[in-house]
This record gives sequence, C-alpha cells and structure tokens, in this order.
Amino acid sequence: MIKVEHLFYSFNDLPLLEDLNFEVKSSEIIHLKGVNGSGKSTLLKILSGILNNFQGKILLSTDNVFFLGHNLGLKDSLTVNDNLLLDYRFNAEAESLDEACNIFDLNSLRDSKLFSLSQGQKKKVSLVQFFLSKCDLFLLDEPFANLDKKGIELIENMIIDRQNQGASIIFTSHEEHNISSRELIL
Amino acid sequence: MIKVEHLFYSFNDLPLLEDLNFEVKSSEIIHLKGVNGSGKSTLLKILSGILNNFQGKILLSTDNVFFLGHNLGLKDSLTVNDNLLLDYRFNAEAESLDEACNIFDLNSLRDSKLFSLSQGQKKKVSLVQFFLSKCDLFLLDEPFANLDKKGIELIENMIIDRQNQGASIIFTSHEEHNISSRELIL
Amino acid sequence: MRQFFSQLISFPYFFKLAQLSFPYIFVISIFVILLGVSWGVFFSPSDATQGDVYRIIYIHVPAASVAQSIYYTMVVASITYLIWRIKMASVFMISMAPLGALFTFLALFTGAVWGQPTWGTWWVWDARLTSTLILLILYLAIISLFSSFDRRDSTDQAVSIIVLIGGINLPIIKLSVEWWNTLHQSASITLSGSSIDNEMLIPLLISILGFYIYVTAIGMRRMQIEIIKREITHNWVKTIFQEKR
Amino acid sequence: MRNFYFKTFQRDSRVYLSRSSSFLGPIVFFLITITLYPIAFGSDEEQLAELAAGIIWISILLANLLSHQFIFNEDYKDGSLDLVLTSGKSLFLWASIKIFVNWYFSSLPLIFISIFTSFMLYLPFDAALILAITLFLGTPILSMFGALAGALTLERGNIVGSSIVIPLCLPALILGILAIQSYKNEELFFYIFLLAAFLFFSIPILIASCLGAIKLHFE
Amino acid sequence: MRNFYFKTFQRDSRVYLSRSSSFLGPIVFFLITITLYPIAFGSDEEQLAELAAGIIWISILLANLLSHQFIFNEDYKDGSLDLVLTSGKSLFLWASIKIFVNWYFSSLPLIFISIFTSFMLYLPFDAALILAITLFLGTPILSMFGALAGALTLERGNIVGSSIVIPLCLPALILGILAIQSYKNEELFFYIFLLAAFLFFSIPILIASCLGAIKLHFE
Ligand code: HEM
Ligand SMILES: Nc1ncnc2c1ncn2[C@@H]1O[C@H](COP(=O)(O)OP(=O)(O)OP(=O)(O)O)[C@@H](O)[C@H]1O
Ligand SMILES: Nc1ncnc2c1ncn2[C@@H]1O[C@H](COP(=O)(O)OP(=O)(O)OP(=O)(O)O)[C@@H](O)[C@H]1O
Ligand SMILES: [Mg+2]
Ligand SMILES: [Mg+2]
Repeated sequence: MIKVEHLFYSFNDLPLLEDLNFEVKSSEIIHLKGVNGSGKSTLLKILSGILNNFQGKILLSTDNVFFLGHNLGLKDSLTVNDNLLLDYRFNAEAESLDEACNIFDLNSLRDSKLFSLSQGQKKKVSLVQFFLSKCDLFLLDEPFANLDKKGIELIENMIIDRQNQGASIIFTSHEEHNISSRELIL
Repeated sequence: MIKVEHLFYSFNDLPLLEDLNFEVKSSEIIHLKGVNGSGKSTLLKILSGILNNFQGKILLSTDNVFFLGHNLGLKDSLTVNDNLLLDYRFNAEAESLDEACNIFDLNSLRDSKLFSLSQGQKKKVSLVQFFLSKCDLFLLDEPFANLDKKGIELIENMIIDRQNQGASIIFTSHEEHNISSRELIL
Repeated sequence: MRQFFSQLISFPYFFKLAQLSFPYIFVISIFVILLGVSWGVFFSPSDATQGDVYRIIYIHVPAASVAQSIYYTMVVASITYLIWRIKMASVFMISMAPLGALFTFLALFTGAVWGQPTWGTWWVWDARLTSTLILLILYLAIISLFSSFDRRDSTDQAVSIIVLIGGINLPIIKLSVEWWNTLHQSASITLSGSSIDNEMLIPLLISILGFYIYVTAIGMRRMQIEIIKREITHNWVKTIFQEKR
Repeated sequence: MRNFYFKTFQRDSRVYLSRSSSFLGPIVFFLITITLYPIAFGSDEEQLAELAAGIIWISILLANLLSHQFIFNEDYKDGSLDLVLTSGKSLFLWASIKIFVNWYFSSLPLIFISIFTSFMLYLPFDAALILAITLFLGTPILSMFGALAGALTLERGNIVGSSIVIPLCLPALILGILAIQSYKNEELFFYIFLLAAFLFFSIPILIASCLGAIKLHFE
Repeated sequence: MRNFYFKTFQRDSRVYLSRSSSFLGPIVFFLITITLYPIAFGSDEEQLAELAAGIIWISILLANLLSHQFIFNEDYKDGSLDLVLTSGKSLFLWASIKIFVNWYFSSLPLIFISIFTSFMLYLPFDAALILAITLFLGTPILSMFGALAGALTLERGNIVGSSIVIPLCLPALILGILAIQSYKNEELFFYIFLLAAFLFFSIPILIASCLGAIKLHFE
C-alpha cells in the first residue's frame, strides 16, 4: 500500500524526518508514536500529499486517501448536515447519514451550525465523515483526542472494520490502543 | 474555595446545566467528567468568570484564578519566549523560565514563533504558564489532550504539587487519572 | 563561465567574494560619485533658463535611473528563482527591494525640490512622475510582504510572485498612465527631453555610473547580511565568526 | 470526479448564503463609500457628474478587493484546504470555481447597483451603460487580484494583502474610466477591447499565481 | 496590578512590530488610494486642490477603519480574550491600551505622510497644517470606531463591520473637511473645537460600546 524509502524532510533547514524507511501492507493498522514535535503530523501530511518538498521516495498504490488532521476541515458556518452532505469524499444518502449520526449521538444537533458544537462534538462530525467514506488508505492524526470513552471505542471498532474491508490505517495517538497490528515510533 | 448552588445555564434556550450544586474545598483536585457536549467546558468558563448570564449562585473565595481552555490564549506571531515573558499572570525570571522550559523540552524552541510549533508543543507552552503562575484556583480544560506520555506525567505531578501548596484544581479529561481526590460527573 | 556562475550562487563563495571586493567597490563608487557631482556642481556652466537649480540633476537623474533598474533586475531574479529555485536570487530580491524604495524616494524627493523653483509646484500628475510614485508603492508593498510568512521559502516565493506580476504589470501601468495623461492634457508642464549640453552630459554620466557602482556595493553588503541571517546555523558562518575573533 | 467540483460549488455558495453579512457586506460598503463622496466634495451637480465614473470605479475596486480577500483564508484555517490538496483534483479548476462563486455573489450585485448610483451622481444614461459594461469586464480582474491578495497573506488576512494588489489593478481602473469618459467617441471600443484583452490574459496568469501563492504555505 | 496593563501594552506592541506588514500595510494602502484619485479624476490642479481635503480624509478613514478592524479579533480567536476576562482587571483600560497601541502604530505614521500627500494634491501649506491637526483629533475617533466594528463582528472579521461604522464616522469627516476648507477664516477654530469635543465625548462612549459588543459574545 505504502512504501517509503529514504524520506528526508526539513523545516527551515532544521532536519525533522531523517532517512525514514518503512512499508505498510494492505489491511494493516499502524499506530504512529513519538514525543511531541517528533514529526508525526508532518509525516501524515507528507503521505497524504499536502506537503511536497521532501526528499526521498514515496510509493502509494492508491490515490483514494482519507486524511484527518488537527484542523478538521469542517465549515463553521454550515450546519452539521450541510457539512456532511457537501463532503466530496462520499455521497451521503439519507439512511446512512441517519445511521451514522445516531451512532455518534449527533442526531439532535444536525441542524445546528458547527460553530456552536463542543470540541468533542466537532471531532465526532469529522469522524462521521470517516465512517461514511470508502477509501483505501486512512491517515488519522490523533482521532481519539477530545473524544469521550464511548467515542473512543466506536472509533476503534470502525478502524478494525475498515481493516477487515482491506483498507490500511495509520493513526497517531499518545495513548495505548490494542487494535494496531504494528507500532511505528518516530 | 468554590460553592455552587442551583446553577442553571442554557444556550439558545436549550438548557445545558440544570440545578448544579457542588462545593470544592481548598487542596482538592476535582476530575470533571462527562460525555462530549455535557457542558464541562461551559462550566469551567462560568466558574472562571468568562460566561456570565447563568442563573444561580457561585461563591468563589479567591479571584486569583488560572484558566486553561481549548483555545490556549497564546500569540501565534510571538516567540515562545515572548509568550512567556509577556504573560501577566507571573513575572518570569530568567532562571525559573530556563528551568520550566527545560522540563518541557522547549529550550531549543524558545526563539521560534509559536506558529511553527506542533500541537503538543503549543500545549506545553501553555502548561509552562501553568507551572509558573501562583494562583489559588486552577481550572484546566483537557490539559492532557495532545500531550505525550512524559508530558502527561509531568502535569499530573504539577497538579499534585499545586494541591500540596493549598490550591484547588478542577480539570477535565476523558482518560482515567488517579490523582484526583474526587470526580464530578456532568 | 558556467563554473563561475555556479560558484557565484553558492553562499560561502559569494560571501567571501563580497567580503574581499566590498571595500574596493565602495571606495571606487564614492570616488566616482564625488567626481561626477563635484564636476557638475562646480565646473559645468549654469543652465541658460534655470540658472543653477538644474544642478540637482546630478542626483535626481542617477537616482531615478537606479530606482528603475533595480526593479528590472529584481524581475530577472524572480524568474530565476521561480524556475531554478536558486536561493541567491531570493536573497538578491530581498536585499535590493529596500534599496530600490530608498532610491525611488530620493528621485521623488529631489524631483520635488527641483520642481518647486522650475515649475512653481512640488508635484504634477504627469505620466512619469505618477509611475515613479507607483513604483515606490510597489516597493513598499513588496517589503511589507517580507514578514507575513513564518517560513522562509514561502516568503521567497511570495516575493518573487509579486515581483514578477509587478514586472509584467509595470509596463502596462506605464502605458495606461500615459494614455490617461495624454487624454487629460492638463499637466501643462512635463519633463522635456531637451538635449543637454555636452559639458553637462559628461559629469551626469559619470554621476550615474557612480550611483550604479554604489548600489552594487551596498547591495552586496546587504546580501551578505541576509545570507548570514539565513545560514546562521551553518558551519561555514560559524567558522567565519570564529576567525574574526 | 465531477462530484468534487460540483460540491465545491455548492459548499461555497452555501457558506456565502449562510451569512447575510457576506452577501450584504460589499453592497453596504459600496453604497456607503459612494455617499461619502458628495459629502466630502460638496454636491455640485456638474462636478459630481464629472467625477462620477472615478468615484464608482474606486468604490467598486475597494469593495471588491476587500470582500475577495478572504476567499482562501477560511479554507486554510479550518483545514479544508488540506483536504482539497489530498483529493488530487485540479486545483486550477477548484480555485476558479471559488473565485467565480465569490464574484457571482459579491460583484454581480454591485454591478447592478452601480447603475442606480450612477444616476445619483448625475452620470448620463449612456455613460452609465458603458460603466456597467466596463464593470462587467473589470470586476472579474479585481476579484482575481483580491483572491491573489488573500492567497499571499493566507495566514492572516489583513489590509496588507489588498494594498499589495491595488497598484496592479490600475490598468483596469484606468481603462474603465477612460472608456466611460469617451462614451461619445469612437475610442470607446478601443478601450473596451483593451479591457477585455486584459481580462482574457489575466485569467490564466492570475489564477496560476493564486495557486502558486497557496502552495507556498504547504512546503 | 499595573503589571497587567503594562504587559498588555508590551505584548500588543510586540505583536504589531513582529510583522513589518502590519506597520507598512496602512501606509501602502493610504498612499495607493491617494494615487487612485488623481488618476480617476484627472490631474487638473485647481480641481484637485479643491477636492484634496476630502480625498485625504476619505483615504485616511478607510485605511484607519480597515486596519483597526482586527484589534479584538485575534484575541478572541486565540483565547487571549478569555484570559483577560478571567483576570478581573478593568476591561476599559485594557481596551483603551489596545486601541492606543494600534492608533500609535498605524494612524500616527499616516498623519505625517498625509502632509506630503497634501502637497501632491496642491493643498496650500496652511491648509496642510490644519489638515494634520484635524487628523490628529480625528484619527483616534476613527480608530475607536474601527475597534467597535471589529468588536461587533468578532467571529469573522469582514467587510461588514467597517461598513456599519462608516456612517457613524461622518461627523468627524465633515468637521475635519470643513475646518480645512475654512483654513483662512475665523470659523476654523469653531470646527476644530467641535472636533475636539467630539473626540472628548467619544472616548468613554465608544470604548464602553466596544466592551458591550465584546461581552455579547460571552453570554
Ligand atoms: C522615472 C523617473 C524619472 C526619471 C527617469 C527622470 C529623469 C529626468 C531627467 C532625465 C531629467 C532631465 C531632462 C530634462 O531636463 O527634461 C529630469 C528633470 C526633472 N525631473 Fe525627473 N525623472 C524622473 C522622475 C521624476 C519625479 C518623480 C519628479 C518629481 C517629483 C521629477 C522632477 C523633475 C524635475 C522638476 C525636472 C526638471 C524639469 C525641467 O527641466 O523642466 N522627476 N528628470
Ligand atoms: N458559546 C456557548 N456557550 C454555551 N454553550 C454553548 C456555546 N456554544 C455551544 N454550546 C453548547 O453547549 C454544549 C456543551 O458544550 P461544552 O463545550 O461545554 O461541552 P464539553 O462538555 O466541554 O464537551 P467536550 O468534551 O466535547 O469538550 C454543546 O453541545 C453546545 O451545543
Ligand atoms: N508547516 C510545518 N511544516 C513542517 N514542520 C513544521 C511546520 N510547522 C512546524 N514544524 C516543525 O515540525 C515539528 C514537528 O511538528 P509535528 O506537528 O509534525 O509534530 P507532531 O509529532 O505531530 O507533534 P504533536 O504530538 O505535538 O502533534 C515541530 O517541532 C515544528 O517546529
Ligand atoms: Mg501532531
Ligand atoms: Mg470541552
């Protein structure tokens, strides 16, 4: 799925990623670890094609990539519903949308503007997007942060679901999660 | 330290906090829990005086309050150093600043603009502020989110330190922490 | 030749070259300027119509000329940077823009001082003056971009984009300002292309040459400073500072 | 996927319409600045008629640049831009759509309103029509320059961005005003032709520059 | 604690100076808008001299409002405002300091530059001096209105805010222009006195309104 060879990345001449080599096969779940500032978010951004001026080789066998960053990519001035309906990564049908919102307890908030949601609820909206999109590679940057217990469990299950469907997942988290097939430490 | 009686708060006519009653003594550590959207952040904002139009009675025996919210209150365009030196809650002397930055591994970043820090590093800067200020009441909203293991331990120890100095701490977190004297569930 | 260029765009080599040559170029420029200006001011005859006021020409025209030339060299640098990513080109742009602004201001100022006795007014909205003013504004705008980025590469690229677009646009602006001006015809006084006496022309040319050399010298110094700012963490800079001590 | 562009279009329109402020903002700004001039210059009919073309064009220029300055800003801050970059779709088309939506909602209404205001400033009817035509050709240029300003100062949208690009908008302004002032002459067509040519050549250059400027922030 | 206010002052100055753009932005904006007018109106000396006061005042008004619009915005978004509210310190003084810092860095330079531009617009020397005086009295008013505009549209700084407050700035604009136009007469002092009075009474009212507007966002 992914093959990274001799990846170098530096920020203002300060080397951040140095000679990184790894491989991810399909149906793998990778837990990306590292102290604050070790470059986890940067690596995910490079893999997803957001950052470009790296050195080295990155081979991706798909361009159907889902990325979730620290900034969630949601529109504050739109309602939860619009945020889901107008996401280009999936075509939400009424049913699946109902179901997904139900799972995350967002049903009562579907007509609220995103602006008025709590931190964790916003995260949940972007996780509904995760739930609804069918990609081959999922790059999730701290998907568990700000979520309550139930939310964390839900996401863990969803990640495993995706794995069973043949997708690969790389996620970062500072907690322990026993769902990962492998850990990658930066 | 704090006494809350019959606290009601509603947002756009939707009741959020209903008839809340509790008391916090000095040298207590309260772990505020609750699912996403249960009003934890809102409660902390009310206690710290940011939100005002609540109903009910809140008695605070101090007005020397430290608040840490989801938005950290740091200036993106200033360096880490300036962010610390120009914080009004403490007068940072060179030594204590050195020490604090050392603890959080921020020494090499002290002249970087805050903008260029990683999510967790930003959090750490605001926790240096926590470390340096001497207040009687600390209201910390998800202080552990985005932090690496070492950071979490550090904060836990600091909270206990503050308790030993007679201060009260209320923090929210979705994880378990065995430092709290009491849990408060919303 | 090719090797010479590739050396010139390497920071350490350029730094050393500039370090060695700066004193000479600087001294020469001062000498040439003094020669041109003093010849013009003390020895050339006074103008038939303007008297002695015209002598300000020995500052005004060189400044105006340098101000424009700097912009065009910056456009070349920006193209170089955008195509080949040569960092030296961006160092050049960032070091020269303030100089350009300075000389544009000097041209405006001396022109205004000259205009008062000859035209009886500080300023006319004639095509040349207006486009000089716009050039100054463009320089200031470019300078104001310098610090709106936190990443250096971004600053470099933003500056080169805006320099380039300005470069494409500058002739268009000039042309349109000229149309506008000819349509209005109200500025009764314009800079006339009157032929100048040889005795005035030679010191003027010397003075212009002096200004160009001076800009080269100061520009090199500024580029050195900019290079140090960028490479402060690199070893070759550290060794230079150690040698100094 | 056609879907991507269509949803971009929909989302941007929705965002625009979700706040009456972004729709009314430029209009209110334009109307108010227009009224400043008679107050500041005195209400002499002939003088105003003479200045009208300039007043309207300057006000449109400012309103347009200022309202377009935030086109890419929000997308950058809330992370939507990251998602667009991951999508692998053509950024050129994406940016064009965004600029078009913004032009449609903020500049098009201004063009209609400018016809009314031109009567308030005693511009003859023929000249007012020419004004509308020049604005129709000129405002897209202004919008693109505004977008460029925003793209250059993505991290913080402020007054700098627009001040950088105003000098670059001068040709459009001059041609527009010249066309209106020569509304009785033959030259009119020449100026309008030039303006159209300027628009034609600006589109690829400016949108490409916008993309270049945006990419600067992702390196 | 004096410390709180002093540090606010320091921090705001530092933020301002940390980007050359926020310093040069209003200057560039002012210079370029000033240049737009002769280009748009034609370069007739007498006409320009007559319009000069209006042109400069309008340009200053726009530059000032637009650069002051984000005074409270950033503090709101990054959470600093929360901290100020927790501090229990006088918000009035805090807001005054912020407005002062912004006035000092963005309006004061404009006043000096306006003297040069007034020569370019053929304003007589005496009138240029009066212009500077009226600007000195008027720009703080504009700054406060700009701050109010920002406080009203805290969530997203956009063009709307400033357009709302422009009408409120009209008295300052009119008095300033009247004073300049009567620079030879006795009435001059009357207008300047009125302007000073307007400034004097605006300070408490406008700053209090800013605070009111800010507090609306925390309910
Ligand atoms: C592109 C910028 C400029 C260039 C290349 C330039 C060049 C020249 C040259 C070659 C002359 C002498 C030739 C002659 O006598 O006509 C001259 C004269 C003059 N320039 Fe400039 N100039 C520039 C901008 C300005 C500006 C911005 C001002 C005013 C602020 C100005 C004011 C004058 C005046 C007052 C004279 C004497 C006019 C006269 O003899 O009638 N110039 N300039
Ligand atoms: N400005 C506001 N003031 C008060 N309540 C708000 C505001 N904005 C949103 N709310 C509502 O209050 C509810 C609770 O928000 P709050 O941020 O307090 O939750 P929380 O317990 O902190 O959740 P989380 O664990 O996700 O951070 C949200 O559902 C939201 O709809
Ligand atoms: N735009 C950027 N591109 C690349 N590197 C950056 C950028 N901005 C900041 N950096 C630097 O890269 C380092 C790593 O940042 P990154 O966000 O990847 O860390 P992280 O591993 O995700 O940390 P955290 O656990 O705190 O989220 C930071 O120390 C920062 O100085
Ligand atoms: Mg990260
Ligand atoms: Mg919360």
